[in-house]
Amino acid sequence: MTLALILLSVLILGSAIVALSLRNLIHSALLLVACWAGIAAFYLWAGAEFVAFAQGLVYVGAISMVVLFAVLLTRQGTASEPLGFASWQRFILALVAGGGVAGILVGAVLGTPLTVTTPGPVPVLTVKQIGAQLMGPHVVALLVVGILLTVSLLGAVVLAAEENVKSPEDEV
Amino acid sequence: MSAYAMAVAGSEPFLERAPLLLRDAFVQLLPAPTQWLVHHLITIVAILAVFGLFFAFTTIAERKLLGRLQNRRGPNRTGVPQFSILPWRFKHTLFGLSQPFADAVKALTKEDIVPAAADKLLHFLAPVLVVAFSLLTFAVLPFGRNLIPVELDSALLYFFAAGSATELTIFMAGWASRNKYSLLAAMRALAQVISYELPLMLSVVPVVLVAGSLSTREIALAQGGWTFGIIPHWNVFTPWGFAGFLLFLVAALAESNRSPFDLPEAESELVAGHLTEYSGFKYALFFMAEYFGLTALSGLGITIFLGGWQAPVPFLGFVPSYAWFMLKLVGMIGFFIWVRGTLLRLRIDQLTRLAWQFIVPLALINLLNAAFWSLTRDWTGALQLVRWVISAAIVVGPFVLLGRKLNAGRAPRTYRYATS
Amino acid sequence: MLGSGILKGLAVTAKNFAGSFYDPERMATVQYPEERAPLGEHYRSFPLLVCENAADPLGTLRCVACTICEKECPPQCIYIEKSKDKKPDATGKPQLYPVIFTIDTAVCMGCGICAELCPFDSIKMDKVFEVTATNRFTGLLLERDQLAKSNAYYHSIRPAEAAEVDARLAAERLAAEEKAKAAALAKAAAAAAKAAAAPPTTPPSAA
Amino acid sequence: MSPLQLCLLLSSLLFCVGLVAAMARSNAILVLLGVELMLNAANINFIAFWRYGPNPEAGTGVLFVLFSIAVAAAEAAVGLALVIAVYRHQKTIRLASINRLKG
Amino acid sequence: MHLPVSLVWLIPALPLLAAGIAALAPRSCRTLAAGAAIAAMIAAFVISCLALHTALADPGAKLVANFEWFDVGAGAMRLGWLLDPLTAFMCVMVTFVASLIFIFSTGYMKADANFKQFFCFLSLFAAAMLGILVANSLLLLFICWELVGLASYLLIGFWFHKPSAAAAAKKAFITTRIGDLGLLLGLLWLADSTGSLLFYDGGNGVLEVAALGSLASQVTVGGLAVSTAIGLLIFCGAVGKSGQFPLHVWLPDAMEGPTPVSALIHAATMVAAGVFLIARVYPLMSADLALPLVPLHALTVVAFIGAITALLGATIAVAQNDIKRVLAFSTVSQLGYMMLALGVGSWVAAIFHLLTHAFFKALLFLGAGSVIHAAHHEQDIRRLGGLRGRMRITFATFAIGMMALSGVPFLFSGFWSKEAILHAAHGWQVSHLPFGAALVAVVLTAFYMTRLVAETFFGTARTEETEHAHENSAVMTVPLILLAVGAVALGFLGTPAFPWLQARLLGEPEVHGHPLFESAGLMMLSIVLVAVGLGAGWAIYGRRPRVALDAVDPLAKAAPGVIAALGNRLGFDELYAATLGRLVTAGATVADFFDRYVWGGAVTMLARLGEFAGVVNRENDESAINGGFNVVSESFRDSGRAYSRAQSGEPQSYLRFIATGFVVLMLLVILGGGR
Repeated sequence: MTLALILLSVLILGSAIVALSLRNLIHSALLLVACWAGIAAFYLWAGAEFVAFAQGLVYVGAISMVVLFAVLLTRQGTASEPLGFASWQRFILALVAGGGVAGILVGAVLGTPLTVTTPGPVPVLTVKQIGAQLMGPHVVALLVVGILLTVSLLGAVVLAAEENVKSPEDEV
Repeated sequence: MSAYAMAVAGSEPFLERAPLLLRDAFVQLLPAPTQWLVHHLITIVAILAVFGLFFAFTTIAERKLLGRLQNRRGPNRTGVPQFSILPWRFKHTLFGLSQPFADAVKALTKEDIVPAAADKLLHFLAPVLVVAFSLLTFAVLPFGRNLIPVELDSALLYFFAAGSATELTIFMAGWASRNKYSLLAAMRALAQVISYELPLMLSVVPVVLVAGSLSTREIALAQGGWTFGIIPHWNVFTPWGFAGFLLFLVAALAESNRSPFDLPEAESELVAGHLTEYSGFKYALFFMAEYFGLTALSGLGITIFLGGWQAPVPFLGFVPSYAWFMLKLVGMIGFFIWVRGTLLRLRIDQLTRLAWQFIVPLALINLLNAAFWSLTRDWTGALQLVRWVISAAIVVGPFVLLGRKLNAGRAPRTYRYATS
Repeated sequence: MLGSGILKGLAVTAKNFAGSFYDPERMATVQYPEERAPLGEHYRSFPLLVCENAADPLGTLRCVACTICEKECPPQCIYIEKSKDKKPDATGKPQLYPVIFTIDTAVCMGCGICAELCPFDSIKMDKVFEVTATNRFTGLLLERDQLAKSNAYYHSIRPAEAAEVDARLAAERLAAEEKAKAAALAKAAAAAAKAAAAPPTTPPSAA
Repeated sequence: MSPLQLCLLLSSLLFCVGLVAAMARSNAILVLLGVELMLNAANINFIAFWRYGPNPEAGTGVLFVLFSIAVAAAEAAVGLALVIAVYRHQKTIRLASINRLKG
Repeated sequence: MHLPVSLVWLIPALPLLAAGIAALAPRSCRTLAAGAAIAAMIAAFVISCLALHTALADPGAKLVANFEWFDVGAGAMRLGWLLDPLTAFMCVMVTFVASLIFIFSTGYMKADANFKQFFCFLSLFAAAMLGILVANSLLLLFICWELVGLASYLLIGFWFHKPSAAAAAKKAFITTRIGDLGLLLGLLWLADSTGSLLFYDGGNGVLEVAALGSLASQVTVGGLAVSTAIGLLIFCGAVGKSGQFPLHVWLPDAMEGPTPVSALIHAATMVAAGVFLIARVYPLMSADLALPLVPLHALTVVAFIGAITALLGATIAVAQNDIKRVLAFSTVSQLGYMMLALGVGSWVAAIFHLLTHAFFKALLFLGAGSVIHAAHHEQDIRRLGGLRGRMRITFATFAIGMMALSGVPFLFSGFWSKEAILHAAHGWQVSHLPFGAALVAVVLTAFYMTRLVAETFFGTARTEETEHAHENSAVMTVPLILLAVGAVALGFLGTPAFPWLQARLLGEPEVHGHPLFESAGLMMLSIVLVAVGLGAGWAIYGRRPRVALDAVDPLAKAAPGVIAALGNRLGFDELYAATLGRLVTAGATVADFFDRYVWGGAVTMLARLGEFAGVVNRENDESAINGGFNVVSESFRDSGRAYSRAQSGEPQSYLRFIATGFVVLMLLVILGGGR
């Protein structure tokens, strides 16, 4: 069990790190998909089957597509503009800040005595139970999420849609 | 494993248990620690072998059937290869049934051309992944009463999650070719696949609503039984199920890029779209994945609308369930081929208009219909008739209205032919 | 209603499917090597050279190596070398003849211009379409002896056209013979006149 | 080390990877992806605590992750639409050059 | 046949459904939209009648049906429906009047391109009003209240292409919103101090004894009882919605909407909502009456505001020339009456007057609409005239409405309801000033209504359009006739001799009538006053009707200054623009100044300072010392840059700061607070 978790962690972290340091945006997007798939595998490992498949459907199926489309739609006209790190200085600053956060978090995790140390049997949460929970105590949140998704869908369409009105500059 | 235990207990006829018994007999021979692995490997191998062969014969069946639909005979020449070392000559051509193997040999021995500027890694990965992803979906289909590779509680969700992963490979193929036409075609294909994924899922949701489960096993089981001993309780024999099945068929056709929705490939117009830069075995892999996808979608359609592995009439119950499944699968594939031989390719604007103005609204209305159906579950007697009439009205009314609106100002068309 | 067209279409193809099994009339194709569809009257593949006598093809070629076809061939697939001497042709008239006459069928596009232009009705279009060879250079380069086909063969593939050509040639020959006979008669008369009277009264051309 | 701690370490490190990407990369899309990773790291935490928490029957962690995935989808859609809109006007998606509102 | 209280929601739901149908229907489905609206309204009327039947079976009972809306923390948000005689009478009135107005509208709006939207908005408006009536929760009431505001905004600005209509809609919306703020505050305060917003909840509601007692016993700022403070805040909402002084300014401007809208707003729905609200929460408003020591009773304020409004409205109405504006100010004045009645403790009289007023004011407005429609949208009474002969039905019904409003004795409903109010005001112990104001308003009311009728219907036609005016079709006249019947008949439900309505509203099982002449003195006084008003009006306007278009008004000739001021509505709009408007503008300016110069300046200054120091240093170095200190000056310049770079506009650097800040904070916690 633990070995599988470690392997998964290496896969997730490795693909995330490589993805976010590549210069080729398409490659990084595809690697991130691998990372998301790894996270889905982690959910499977933890016994959250439904969430794993939802993660697969949403991230691997939908968000990756949106990202890839966005990358293709915003490709720079000229290749002269560098797309890598804005500057080494900024990268180092970010690394220092991020490393600090990582240190704090890791220290906190390692330093906290956890009461639950022995893992119990994998809890069974059937789809029916999840559905009952969603429609019962969490129905307001479900409704709000529905509204949010509708609004964001409309918003995304409005934002990304071509404007038909041409500004005078464009015609020059 | 409850189904498995039941099968071993011998409450079912021998034929029904035969595959499991065969597997167990083999697994017993091996040392205990490897049994678990071998158990699963056998399942995988069985799926690969059965559906690999099924794919092979689907190609020849498609070619022969298309021929018949067009008053031709189709390929009927390729028989047994004539090796000179053999002492005798087998003269019969076997109706050309060995054509797929000849094709496979040809595809394997063809030169594999990779464009110089291509992204070599992705160009290689795309066909590999597309086959892998399309095979994933077979894991949750109940091929028979006891033949479910993986029993999942949320099997339908898994099916669509795995199915949507193939979109990535389309993109990879188009992008890795470093050919602007391939890329554009990949974008078109993606747009089509994504926009038909919505109606596909929406047409499945009513079944989930009525069956109250995402598990394919439960859904197939729920369709057992007969009314008056003759009409099976399949979902397709209810008004909403019939409508849902038709919507599912259309969406599945579009989702698997088959005629009349094959415009991303459009081999006669676009030199195969995003597969332009693929040749030889890689192309064959894409071809294979396409057929696997079609087979998996047909299997899903059978499971959720056509009663899964259930026999259509009670007195034929002795035929093993997996045989029924395969028969239905052959029927579905045959129907798809029939449609391909009949209908013309759509234009992209017609395709999207059909999706958004017709299929999606109808699927939503059908969802309401299913809700009505499951709310009125306890209506009996004359009320049962009322239930049917109302449900049928909810199907037919919107269909006629929306159909009229879809055709408004467009029909009848006038065609002009070249005069001879 | 929407969908009725689809159903009609499905019905048509279903009828095709069923009909193709018991109604051979429906079949659009034939089982080729065993059965062949008849070729049309004006079907043409590659050129051939007509000879008068099947027993001696090269000796009785109608071709006189005028090289009109060589000059007019659009893809330039004909190569001709004239002979140095003359041989009598079918009518007995001494003519040049081709020492080399090759057509590269890998290049030939079967336009039939050569056959149309030939003033001697020598080059005609064949109907053989199964031209295969194991060598793409020499195998498809047809020599004089491969090209020469008898008039009887020509009659067998294009009876109407061949009959017309034969009739025309026969007429021409007849005319030529009569002319020759007349010329012979005139010659004889002139000789007789010469013999009869020492100074000739009229030049022979006046006759 | 218990599996729970491993999970938490994984999520912390993943969070920091996302954070560094969001801080260091100049491309707006990658910054967004970094933010997505941070969200995912949070989800891992939810699942870990659901798995090893006192009463997993309630399923709160799972439900929270489901909502979080929905929100992430909305965020990605709107965020990338914004990126495309910005690109259309500025012809660049370098974050450093999109600073018109600079004080 | 009784209506279960749990089905009361059907009354507002039906018009809401009609609004939904109209909203979703294509633009061309005019008949569908109008038909749905009218059918829904008539169905709602039938259900209301059933509800009235149910309520009257046991007038004293408060039938409630409460339900949980959703869980909030430990408790639950609960809403509910209420059915008592007050609700039932109001529902019947609203649905009846609204049905007639809808039918009238099909004729009036026939030529309008946005016919469909109009019915959608009308239905929404009616639905929201009915929602107010059946709500058993101040929160639900507030939601519907705001919906009414929204619908009124849409309807007043229906002809939004006219700038004046758009402005009027905005004005109505914003003005009422000022009052609504008070209502919202009162609502929150109430929820905070009682933990519930339900009116009646089996002893736990806010209008029941337990809650009222605790509210009245607490004291807040200035020695006021909490109930008084909450009551006054709720009254703010009523002031806004019912067009009371000082928030009455929007009401006359609301005349920019189509006339049926004016009828609906002024007769049945929007303005009635305020009066209804106070009547509904009357137990809360009157909870402090028993306390002798408080400095102010909520109802006293209500009474004075009502009296001021009644007098003010009546005075201004005298000098208005727009037929609808006269009616609008008369509505302001009549609402003042109702508030006065509420304030002096006779809420039944207020509701009685509300009901009768709804009928005759709807009648007057629809009559005015009929006139306007016939005269090709001419609204100026100076340009009308002589319509008596051409529009007989309109004239007759309009005259009935006018007499009812003026309080012509005995036959007309207005007389009885006004009489009840005057009677109550007379008996009020606190002060007689409101009573006096009401008496003056009686004279003025009779006067301006006489003027209106005389100018509009008598004399000769003064313009071409008026010349060709003719009676309208049946869809417009039949509602007038029905309303006229109501305007006459309704009064007999509540005569002092047989006060059936009052008894039912109060929940008394039996009707205790008084002999008609028990308070004959007061009645005689009011009859005399009405006669004076009518006589004066007739003397000035009726006997010598206006002939010329530009003839000066006789009153204006007598006192030009006063009439001009009144015509200008006593300058309230200007006053508000000059004070409140300017205050807000000034506030915005100040805030802008601070933002731009003080805060922005400080930031820029810091950056500049650093930069400046660097520059000075460098100049100094280069000219004086040369070279060696360049490093120092560079560092100064860098510090300046660093200041300005902090405001880079780059989200990533901000993110970095956040991350660093997080690290530092955590370190502090771990190293310092952890131990």
